[in-house]
Amino acid sequence: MSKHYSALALARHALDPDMPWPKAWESPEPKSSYDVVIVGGGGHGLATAYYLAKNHGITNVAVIEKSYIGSGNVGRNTTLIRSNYMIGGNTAFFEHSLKLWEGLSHDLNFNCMVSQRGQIVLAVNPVQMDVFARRGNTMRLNGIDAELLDAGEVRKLLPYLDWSKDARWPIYGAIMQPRAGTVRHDAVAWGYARAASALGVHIIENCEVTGFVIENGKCSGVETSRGRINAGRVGIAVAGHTSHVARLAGMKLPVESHILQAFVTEPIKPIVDNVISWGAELFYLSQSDKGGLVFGGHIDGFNTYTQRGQFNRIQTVAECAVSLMPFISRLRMLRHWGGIQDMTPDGSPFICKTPTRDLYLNGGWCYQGFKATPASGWTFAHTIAHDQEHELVRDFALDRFEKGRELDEFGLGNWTYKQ
Amino acid sequence: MTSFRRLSTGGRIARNQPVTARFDGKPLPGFTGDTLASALLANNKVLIGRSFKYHRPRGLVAAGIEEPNGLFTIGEGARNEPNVAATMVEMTDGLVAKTQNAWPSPNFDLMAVNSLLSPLFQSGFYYKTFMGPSKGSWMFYEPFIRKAAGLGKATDLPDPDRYDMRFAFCDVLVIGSGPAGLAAALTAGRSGARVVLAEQDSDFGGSLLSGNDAEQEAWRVSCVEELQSLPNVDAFTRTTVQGLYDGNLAVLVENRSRLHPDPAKGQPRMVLTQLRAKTIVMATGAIERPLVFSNNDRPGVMLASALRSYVNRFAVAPDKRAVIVTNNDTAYDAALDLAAAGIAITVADHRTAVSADLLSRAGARGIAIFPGSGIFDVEGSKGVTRVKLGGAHAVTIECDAVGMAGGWSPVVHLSSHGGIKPKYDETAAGFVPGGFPASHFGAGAMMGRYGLSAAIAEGSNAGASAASHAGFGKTRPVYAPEHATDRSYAILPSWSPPQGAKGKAFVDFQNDVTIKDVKIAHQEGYRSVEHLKRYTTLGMGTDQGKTSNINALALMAEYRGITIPEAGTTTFRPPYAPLTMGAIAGRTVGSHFRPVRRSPLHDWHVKNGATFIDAGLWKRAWYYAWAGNSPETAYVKEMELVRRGVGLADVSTLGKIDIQGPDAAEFLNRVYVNGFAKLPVGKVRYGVMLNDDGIVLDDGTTARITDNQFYMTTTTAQAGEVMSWLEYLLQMQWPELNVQVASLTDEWAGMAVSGPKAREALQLAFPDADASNEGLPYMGCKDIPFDGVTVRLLRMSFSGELAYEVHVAADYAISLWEHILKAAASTGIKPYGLEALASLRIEKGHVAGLELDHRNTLDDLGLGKMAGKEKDYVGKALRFREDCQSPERWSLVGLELMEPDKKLRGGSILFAATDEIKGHGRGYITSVTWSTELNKFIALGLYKGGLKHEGEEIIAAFPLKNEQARLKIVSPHFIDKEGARLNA
Amino acid sequence: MMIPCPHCGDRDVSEFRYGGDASKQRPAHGTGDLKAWHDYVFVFENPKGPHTEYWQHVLGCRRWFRLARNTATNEIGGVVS
Amino acid sequence: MLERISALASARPYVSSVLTIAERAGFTLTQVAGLSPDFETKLSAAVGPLPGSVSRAQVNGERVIFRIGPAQFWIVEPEAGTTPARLDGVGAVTPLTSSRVRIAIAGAPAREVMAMLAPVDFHPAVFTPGAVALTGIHHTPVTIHCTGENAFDTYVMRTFARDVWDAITDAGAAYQF
Repeated sequence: MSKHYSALALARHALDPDMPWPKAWESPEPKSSYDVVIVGGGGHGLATAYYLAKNHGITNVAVIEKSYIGSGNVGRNTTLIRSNYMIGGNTAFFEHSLKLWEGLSHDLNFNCMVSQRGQIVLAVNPVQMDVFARRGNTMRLNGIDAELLDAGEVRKLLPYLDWSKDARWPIYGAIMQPRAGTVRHDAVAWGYARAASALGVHIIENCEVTGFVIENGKCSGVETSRGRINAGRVGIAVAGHTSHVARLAGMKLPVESHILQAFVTEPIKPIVDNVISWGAELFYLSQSDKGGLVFGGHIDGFNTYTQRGQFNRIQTVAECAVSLMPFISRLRMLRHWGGIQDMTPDGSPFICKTPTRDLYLNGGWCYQGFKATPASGWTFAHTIAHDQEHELVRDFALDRFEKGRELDEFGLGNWTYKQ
Repeated sequence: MTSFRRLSTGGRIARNQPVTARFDGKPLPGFTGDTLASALLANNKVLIGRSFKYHRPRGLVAAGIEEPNGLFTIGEGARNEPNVAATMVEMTDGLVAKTQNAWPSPNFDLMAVNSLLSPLFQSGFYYKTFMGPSKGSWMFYEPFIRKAAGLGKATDLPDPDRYDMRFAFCDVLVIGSGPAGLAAALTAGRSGARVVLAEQDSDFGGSLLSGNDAEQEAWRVSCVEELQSLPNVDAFTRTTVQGLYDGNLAVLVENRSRLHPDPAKGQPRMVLTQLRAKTIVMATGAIERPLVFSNNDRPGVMLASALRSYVNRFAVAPDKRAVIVTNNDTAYDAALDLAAAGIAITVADHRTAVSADLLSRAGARGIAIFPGSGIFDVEGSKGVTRVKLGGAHAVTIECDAVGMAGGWSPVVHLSSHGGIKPKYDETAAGFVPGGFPASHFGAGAMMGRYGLSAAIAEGSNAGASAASHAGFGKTRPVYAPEHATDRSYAILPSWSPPQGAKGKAFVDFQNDVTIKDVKIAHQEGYRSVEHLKRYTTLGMGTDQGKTSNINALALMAEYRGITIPEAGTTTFRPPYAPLTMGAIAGRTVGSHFRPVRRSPLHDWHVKNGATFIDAGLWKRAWYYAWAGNSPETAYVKEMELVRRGVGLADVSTLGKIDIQGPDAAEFLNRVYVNGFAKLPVGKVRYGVMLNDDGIVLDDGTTARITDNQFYMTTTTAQAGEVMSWLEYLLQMQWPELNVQVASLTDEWAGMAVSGPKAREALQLAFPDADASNEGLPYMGCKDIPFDGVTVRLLRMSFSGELAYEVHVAADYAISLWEHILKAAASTGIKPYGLEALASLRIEKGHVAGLELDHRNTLDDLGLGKMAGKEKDYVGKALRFREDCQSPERWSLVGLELMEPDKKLRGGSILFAATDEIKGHGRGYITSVTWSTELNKFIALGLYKGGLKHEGEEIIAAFPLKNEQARLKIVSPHFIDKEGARLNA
Repeated sequence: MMIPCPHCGDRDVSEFRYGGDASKQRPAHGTGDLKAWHDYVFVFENPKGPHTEYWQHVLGCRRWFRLARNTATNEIGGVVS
Repeated sequence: MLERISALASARPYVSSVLTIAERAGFTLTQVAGLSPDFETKLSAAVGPLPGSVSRAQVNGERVIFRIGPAQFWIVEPEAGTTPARLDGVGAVTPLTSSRVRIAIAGAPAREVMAMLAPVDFHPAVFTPGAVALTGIHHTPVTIHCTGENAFDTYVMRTFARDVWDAITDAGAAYQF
């Protein structure tokens, strides 16, 4: 039985078909007490547990998941990773995340298929090019790769876009981040779970947190559907349901739950090499390793917990797809699904302490939860281990709206439903 | 070797209408009424493709939409469409089909080497390898994996076809036209309700189309005829209900591909209907399940019901002998019909006891039955040659085909699109709807109630209930044909195959998922249904697991030692079947993608050589041919015209709002930070609005036309937002204010007459108007009659020059514009475009879109002093949040380029002279222009600490082009700080 | 989803503009209380269940109204005053 | 001297033997909105009976009245009409003649074409002559008025009119031959 994954191990198993692979992660019964309990077995929660164990030596940790691990947004996104952020509080955090992505498969000994195929964001007028230039310059000045492309250069890379005179918004140029790309999303949850489990973290599925044990302003555990679990510290990482879980701890947050739909076509042979985004309307597309074109657009635009979207949003996204890349018209959509995501008034997240001692919050990820996963786990683990926010997430504080320190990366204003 | 052949009689094919398709470059004959699948079988093309991962030879499995293997590329060139199930393609002349995922051909596929490596390719293998030797190694392996993956090849040419979208409404939507659906539609139709019947197949009848009973056929025909005679019933074939959405919105897609529609004649290839139905009857039937056994993917192994469809509907059958393996009674329908067509049939029945009735009927047809037996293995590399049975009768049978009858899975997809999970029904041995909202009904096999008379009775009831729910009480039921009987659909569950066979036993054909893969997923802990699917890719193919999901779930339940319902079910998401993207997008693509908004002067701009630029939805005149052909230089000429003479610009895109009522002044006083209560009639004022968060929302001007009437302008970009915001405040928050607002953006055209000679030009154009400083002072406004039309003159300036805006009803815009140009020709007046407009305002230090980006406070933009100290206004409280008042915020500065040989660019990052050039800097450049006044590049920007640093030399960095330049911070008012020109 | 415009009747959601949580009481015009405005502008109950919210029939009569909707099911409760 | 120029002056004409899609120019449009409780009484005195609901137009001779919002009406009449002069003191009066382009869609396939454009039930038993819908075509607000068995007037925003024209004629493309 090979615990370590490698080509060699795979060959050994191939030669001896009866040799079973070990379980990727153990499923122990919950203990009555842990040093740290993480509420939420999604990408962020599992990553937090892993880095608590790996970076801080805190291995007496439980991750408590209501359903199965990875059942939330880590398995319901368009798998993009990038670090093209220009607002002070964001840039370093997301670049740290991208750097962690780059070494993740090795670090976890689990191939997450980190594919740095480059993201190309298309501009539809010169004003947009100036806005992109600011972004790209900021990235370069922070040691992040970025390139401006003119229309001719874009056309060479993406000849199948609508370059005709019929195009509603002609393509004017683009900004590219070559190191951006995609990751096999489910593998992230599984990889972190397996690696954390190997370090002693307990992963407890089918266990719902029903309350927090809070006395004298201090949190000392959680009530669950499988009984009380005491904890030295508790971290919440339940994007999509943050308001609900925070309410159990007596908090009301600058968060609304919105549905973001995603789409995949039938598998076809490789045709789209890069991640492509459009400046006319929010639209982004890439081709998975399996061959499907994976794409998405805006949130539906009103808060909901139903994981099903409205058809007019589906149309909007299909119109974008066909108008930008007319060949897509003849391909067929296999599935569309919705993820419930936390939307905040400025489009930026929270990784911070809360008014309750020993209770920590990770949420409010808006569109960017997936790409943030490694850095989120890394910094949240630090924040919990040291009872102090990691310097990369200084600006992801809950009180930023009170202080007038919004992190509005795209300048969309304080509407959750427009961010 | 002949395995399948066309029978000389029978079937629903039109033998008098032969058609020929082209298949892999060669003619493929068939008849109208054939599908590509039936034509392939009729021509003995049994091996028709290679599997996804192992490149194993594959044949057709099904006769309907659930087909996992028979995927082809249909059409060629720009009309190339990959991965189309042959079972859903109607044979026509001119049809072109190609095999895919095999090289050089399905018969001899070099990629079949993968099959030898199959032990390596077990589920999850790629998560365990391709990681070395270095961090980025995946990038080396990935292209090979990508090339191997994917099914067919897409074209990268634009789709030439047209897709229509329409809206429709009905009282009762019936989905599916099998016995239950026909009964439901007819019962509902007889009530007078507006009924839509949607059938995905090319004809009505569902399972009846695969039968061969004359009485049932007569019943079907009479139902269809009556339905077609009812004016209140719309019945559609080739129309798939792809999804149900909130509010009973059903999305129907009709496929007209077989007609080879001509887009130039407005003929759509597909029509998507957004149907709002008051009530919905689902009569979507059931899909047969395969059985899992060694080499169950050999070409020629198919569903028993598919064999029955092929023989009865298409007159295509196995050449001599077929083996049918079953765990239930329904297989005998196929067995009897095949035997009736002269095919020798052997039935291997998992059950030890078979009913006497079946035994005697089978015996009469010479069918050999082996009870207590199943299939141990299937032999034959490119088609079935032999079957080895296991169990009670371990015999070997030479045969051409195998039919699998593993029980039935109700088609519950649509019932769960609304969020209600299906539930497992032991009797039906499958998942049935977990419930319905009040307006939804189910009938027939999709409810897990099989059998003809039951389906018809239930359909009739459902139709009546649905009509009644929609308000139509009276109807007549539909009765089953006299001899309809109900066969038992009970199965003997036996999910695992017999032990010992060496071949792969497939659970999901399309994605090459075997029973071993399910085992591995279980071993490794990927045990929840979603983990199983995601880890093995089971059910993720184009067939979305229509044939595989239950078997996989049952196997996992078996390994875990729990029941199937405990193991769970997967969520069914739309679309029901692969849905063409073009059909969803409809006509809203290409130039129709989003509406173009055109100024009332647009046609003039076109005729007079304007180059246009997109600004939101607007097409705006960017610069004019008289000034040159390059956007880099033309605007400079146009700026010079305005600074030295007079220019005319189209400003019709500004938002314009009529505000009337006794409280109009109070209203404006609340929404603007500066005072409007005391604005005199005949005066205009610049105003700024904040959002509730204290951040700048928009700026603009408002003129007081009468005591109770104001004329507001907004920025072009925010016009819609501001209008909605004003309506919101009035309707929802301030009902005490008696004010009415109306958008005038489309009613009024606006043109700016700007430059030192503006007054002269205006006077020439409107000789009767007093344009003197006294008659129309700076920030004055008045309406004048001109040629019987009201013209509104507003003396205000965006450019900093002496300027007027002339507003007129849009119908007269071109005429008035031409009049001004002609009447004032002696001043040298010419048009100037958006680039010059935007550049002139930079010289004057006016903020615009790039500065009004929802991130800046009044003080950031140097407008803090405008706000009334005593008065209340929207956003006042949050304007004074701690950080919003910080003196270190990035705020508006003017910038002059100090190095004349360099160029200044928007989006440059600003640094102090002594800073290291890295990080986020101290600000950035928002807008840049060449200044004709200063003869150098100037810019507006935001800089930490703002004008505290006036006079300092700083650095603009543009690393994307490896550029740096020295700048000086100056007042953003580059010209005429005292406003002498404005007041001239 | 169909939204019941109090003026035009049931219409497709695509004709409307969403306007956010309507259960929050806007502080009186001129109130300088920073905390009250902060909570009003930035903090949300965000219930999974009944919710009252603003909509405007922007491709219709342009009327704003308050709508009751269940965020767990998208079931429409109707217009509330 | 000043002349009115249509927003559709450069639009491609639509020609079909079964379907008319054509601009119907030559009207004035006045919006009047209430500023007092007796607004509707005063308005009615000036222009005649008012439509009871948003979904029906009131035709008073050559004058067509639409209820387009809460206490808001549109009054459409031929260019020579006298309405604006009668509205003094009735409410907030806003001339909107230039702001809308009126496009007539008429003929046997008219209902099918309308159904391709707006999410409204155009069934002949539902959207009968006199019916009105305030809705959207091609993402822009429109007012649709059923003027006959298979005839509709559609009031579209002037600045979008050219593109909405293209969308409407494109929907009717199949009838051009």
